[in-house]
Amino acid sequence: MAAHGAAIDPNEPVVYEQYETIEQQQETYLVGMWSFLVTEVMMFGALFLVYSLYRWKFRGEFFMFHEELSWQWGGLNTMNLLFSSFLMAKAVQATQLKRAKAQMWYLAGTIVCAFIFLIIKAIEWIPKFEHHLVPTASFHWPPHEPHGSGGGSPEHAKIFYSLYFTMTGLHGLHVVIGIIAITILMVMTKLKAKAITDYIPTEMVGLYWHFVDLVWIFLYPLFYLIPR
Amino acid sequence: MSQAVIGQRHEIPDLHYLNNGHTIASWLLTKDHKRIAVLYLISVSFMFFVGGLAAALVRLELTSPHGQLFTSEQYNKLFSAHGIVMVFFFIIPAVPAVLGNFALPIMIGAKDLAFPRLNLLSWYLYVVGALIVLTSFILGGVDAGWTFYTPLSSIYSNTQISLCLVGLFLAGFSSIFTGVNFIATVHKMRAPGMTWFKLPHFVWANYATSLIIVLGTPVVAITLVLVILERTLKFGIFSPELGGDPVLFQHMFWFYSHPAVYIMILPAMGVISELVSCFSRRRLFGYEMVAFSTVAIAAIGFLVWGHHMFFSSQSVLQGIIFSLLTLIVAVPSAIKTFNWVLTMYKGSVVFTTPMIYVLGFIGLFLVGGLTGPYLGAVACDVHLTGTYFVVAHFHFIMVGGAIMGFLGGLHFWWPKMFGRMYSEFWGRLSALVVFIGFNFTFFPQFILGYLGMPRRYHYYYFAPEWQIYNILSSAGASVLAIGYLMPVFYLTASLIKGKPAGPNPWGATGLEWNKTSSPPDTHNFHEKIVVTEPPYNYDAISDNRDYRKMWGGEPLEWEKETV
Amino acid sequence: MNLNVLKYFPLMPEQASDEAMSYDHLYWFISGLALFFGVIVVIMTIWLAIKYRRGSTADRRNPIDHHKGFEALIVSSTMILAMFTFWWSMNEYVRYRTMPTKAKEIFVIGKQWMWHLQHMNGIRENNELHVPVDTPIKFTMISQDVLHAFYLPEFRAQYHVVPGRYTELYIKPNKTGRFRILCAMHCGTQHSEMVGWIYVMSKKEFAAWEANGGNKYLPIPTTMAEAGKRVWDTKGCNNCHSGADTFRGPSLAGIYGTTRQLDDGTAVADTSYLRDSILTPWRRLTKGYEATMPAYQGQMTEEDVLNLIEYIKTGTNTAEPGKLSPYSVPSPGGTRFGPTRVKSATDLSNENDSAPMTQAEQGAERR
Amino acid sequence: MAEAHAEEHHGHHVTSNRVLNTTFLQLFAAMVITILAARAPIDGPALFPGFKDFFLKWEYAWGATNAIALGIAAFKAVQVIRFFMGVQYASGLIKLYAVMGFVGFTWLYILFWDYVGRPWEPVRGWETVPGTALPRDPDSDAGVPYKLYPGKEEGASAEMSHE
Repeated sequence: MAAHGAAIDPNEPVVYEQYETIEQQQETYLVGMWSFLVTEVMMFGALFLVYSLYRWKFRGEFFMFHEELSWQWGGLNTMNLLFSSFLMAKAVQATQLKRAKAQMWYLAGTIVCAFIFLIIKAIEWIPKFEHHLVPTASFHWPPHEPHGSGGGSPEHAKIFYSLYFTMTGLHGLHVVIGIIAITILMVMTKLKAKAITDYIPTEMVGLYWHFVDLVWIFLYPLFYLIPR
Repeated sequence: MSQAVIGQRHEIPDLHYLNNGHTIASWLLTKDHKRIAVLYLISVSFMFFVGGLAAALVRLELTSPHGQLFTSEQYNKLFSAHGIVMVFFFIIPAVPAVLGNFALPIMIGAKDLAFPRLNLLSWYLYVVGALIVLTSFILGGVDAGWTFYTPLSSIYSNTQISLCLVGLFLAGFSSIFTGVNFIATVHKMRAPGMTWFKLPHFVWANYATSLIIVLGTPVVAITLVLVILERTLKFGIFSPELGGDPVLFQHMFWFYSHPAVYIMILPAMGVISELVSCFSRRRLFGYEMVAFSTVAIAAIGFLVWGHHMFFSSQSVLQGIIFSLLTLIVAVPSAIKTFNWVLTMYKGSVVFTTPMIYVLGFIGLFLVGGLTGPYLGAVACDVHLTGTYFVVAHFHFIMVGGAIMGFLGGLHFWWPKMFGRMYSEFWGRLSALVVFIGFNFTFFPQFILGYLGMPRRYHYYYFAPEWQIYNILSSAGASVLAIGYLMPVFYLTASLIKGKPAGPNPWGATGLEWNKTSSPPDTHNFHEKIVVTEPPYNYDAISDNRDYRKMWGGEPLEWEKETV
Repeated sequence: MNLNVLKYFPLMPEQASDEAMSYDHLYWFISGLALFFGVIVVIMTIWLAIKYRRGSTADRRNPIDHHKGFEALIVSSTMILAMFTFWWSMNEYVRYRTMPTKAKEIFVIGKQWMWHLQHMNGIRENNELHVPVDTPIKFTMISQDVLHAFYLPEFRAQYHVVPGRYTELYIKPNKTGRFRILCAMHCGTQHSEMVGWIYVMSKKEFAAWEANGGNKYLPIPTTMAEAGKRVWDTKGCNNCHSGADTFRGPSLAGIYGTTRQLDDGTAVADTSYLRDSILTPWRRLTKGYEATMPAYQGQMTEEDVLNLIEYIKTGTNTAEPGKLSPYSVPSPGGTRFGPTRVKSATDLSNENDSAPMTQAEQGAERR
Repeated sequence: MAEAHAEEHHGHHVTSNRVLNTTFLQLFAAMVITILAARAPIDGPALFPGFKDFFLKWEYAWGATNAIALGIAAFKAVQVIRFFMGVQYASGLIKLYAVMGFVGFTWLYILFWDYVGRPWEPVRGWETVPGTALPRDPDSDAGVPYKLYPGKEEGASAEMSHE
């Protein structure tokens, strides 16, 4: 995509040919990203709806099911994500101030946090495969070594764990996509790719990453902290 | 045949978007919204004929109460294929992705859509989704209908549903990206002076549609993912065996799929607003009211999904609420219809091919719209839900409305897209054939529905009195098929033999007609666009306030060449 | 002009209950509204298009492009009519969804692809239902597998039959006769064959039918085979195992002693095979058929089973060709089977022992 | 709606360090409060033992602590959207789209009317009927063969009281 004019000033952001001004371009990208985030909100929203419906329907039982989840690990992950979100916000700020080095460090920090998140997720998930708590055909409830009372109906437990794995799984998928996006962003920034001439790409990846954080902010109390 | 040339002879410009690059890569990697529209046109038409073939076989099978051609299994796969292909791969993308992609940026004075690469990506997602779905048909088909009701789709059916749903998921993202693109474009890319109330209605309609897509499609996407998980990994969300609620699937499915009906019809309505105004040489009657009704339909569309489920054991309370909201949709629909009709008042109506499609649209949409209250009034729905009455109703809206709008728009913008005129005779003829064939096909189905024939029935040997209407319907379908095949030939022929159209063959207003050549340049405009005129400013062109000038009639640009 | 031809173009199904009549009133009211608006718009369109066609000499001075009063008229009139329609239909709907307190209860089980209907006194029918006239009848419905819709077009009644959850529906027939039961929700392969008949009888006839254990035409059984025929009829075996192999089930005519081709091998249709096939049919499926037959384990006494087998042995357990039992769904004849199914099924029963024997032959052979 | 091309300069806003740090600390504090609130036995019956029956009868009791947890989560979400995502300083259009998703999401909740309304009807519905779909015994009043699970008394009673 060619930029306006013959001489490209490497310090000036590129205005793509379909835009008139840089402000228009930046605002358009933000509007596009936000309307995409509307989509994401609705996608998770539908799952939250299913969750709240079943939670309401089986409210007596969901407490017993959630006792098998570890609120400590979940809490650690929440902090971790909040911190990564904070780093991401700093990265965007650094980009806006054209502090390239700080930007890279903050982005790297975000990726590290994302990997920590996935590792903790794996620590949580893998035992559940062994304990037949993954809602496939081999699902079994009550668990062999229950942490909680192990009560409640096996069928409803399967619904709970279906929701748990679907929602955290979809969220995990978003984390993975986020890692890929941040990596690409870092590489392209490092290579001084033509597409990365202003703060907008970082801002958009940042918006996405904050959204991932946002989802987890709700997932954590809903799955790990069900009050009696 | 002596022809006196009195008008200006038009030439096709030397360089335009079609011949700016001839390699295959220049097409498959294009970022030009117009080229992507052409790619969409080809792929969407292909899917239309795939779906049409399935429909033809279904109609053929139903001529006999004993179903002589196929087994029930094959029949179920046929109607499912018809529904899936037509809904997800034809009607939903047809108008926005073909006509919208082509015309929307030009209409608002933009050089391209906001995100050209995203636009190309959404075409690729469409193609990959379509290929996956077609693969699933080849590998064994899908027999749960396009609605995929659980638990039939999630547990009991043993066909290629998971694969098909993956394809639909991708197609869903294709339309989400188109929607995102349109939203950003309409908000931020308008030319100076192009205020909201100077937007052509086609842009309004596509904007409202994009909002629906962005809000609704992800819901159905995730619902389909849940069904895939339930099929493949034996998760349980909708499974009644676990105490889950199969009706919940319907809620989530229709939360998108009812607004999806408006995704199909709203852009077509936008096309009709353009066309009726152009060929009546009048400003659209009640511009603001039509714009508001567009937005109102989009908004109310999200609040009425429950009317698909009046008798699917949702609560009486919910039934009543949804019935009330559904009947309110009658108001904006009535506003639109009356305003289209009144646009002709004191105008100068030219019966070109697009105008015949408009009149056909008004007639068919009228029938489709007026049979809405039968199904929206909750008690009246009891006998009709799940029968051919519903089938007839939504075909009148989706085929009679959306496809008439699509074909009308295609004929309207064809000279702009390819720079050449098609044969007006064949165009008018095919519009008439489509209209007649359509009525013959679907009107008997209203009676069938009232007689109690449930939809998706393969045999009806226990009710021989249904046969006569089925035969009528099938006969009409063959006429309809001819009507749909005709444009393939004369439109293709026009690409080679059609006479050059000139920038504005219809004498229409709007940036795409007055500021670009036909076909347009790759960057659409040669000048900087500043909009000063109100939309549909036909009074200024034809000066039909001076009624005496109108008596002789004012030939359109393309007619001027020969007398 | 001969108006007789119109009888081939029926416009509405019979009205078999008062509810059907009041439904039709609503239907015609909405039709009237639709016709009214439709005619207005069509006349306006045609009139305007012709009057203002290009080149006409119509007066085009003082054109207008908006008219607030007109828009207000459209909005208010549509709104008022829509709300009136809503009010009417809501009343109907609430009345329709309010179950009568004193009603004859029938339990409906939807299943791929048949209806089981059970009376309170234990009489059980498949795909057919006998009810008395002028009595409110309440259906309590549930599905065993997928969604179905219990649809009675002549009564303008329909409701979904949902797995895991009871739903209700009521009708009050006001005339005797035979009416349809349809499934209006796509439920899989044989969706269109999930049909049955509802027989509305006079109260007296119904009482007699009920007293006879569900089949008033049966004399008191004297032989085991006759007792077996009675079981055959009351259980509605004939609905699926009619004279020919249909989608629903293979013909059982003359099955005894033949070699049956099963999904996994073959088996001789001896007494124990027949017993197994009645009580636990999924164990030994005839080739090409799915496990759609309900299991009668626990539904029949051993005596019933013995009698039934004895009746099947006689080989007369089929409706005479062309003259079906009045209580069975007419079978479609032999032209429409899928290729694999036809072959395997006909090979099985007809090659070995030719055509089903007539009663006379049967008698002769027995002697 | 603003013109497509506002001529004045829209410089992007750079969020200050102070705002980012404060927001992060707020989020962190909010999270700790959530955990404490959830782990502490502060639901209705525990706080007001005298009204235990009232809380058991009124199902809203279970929602009290949920409301706290979700309220805090909502607060956190709003802070993230406002400061981390920069909506606080963005144009009206961005604000509109930032809100739109959440508004659309609440529309979905209309379908709760269905589930709220179902128990008002005579048919008892939506219970698990494991294994069988046979009609209930019409003579018995209880009707539905409801399966009680070991250790499920509480859940079961909530379920039944709700019908």
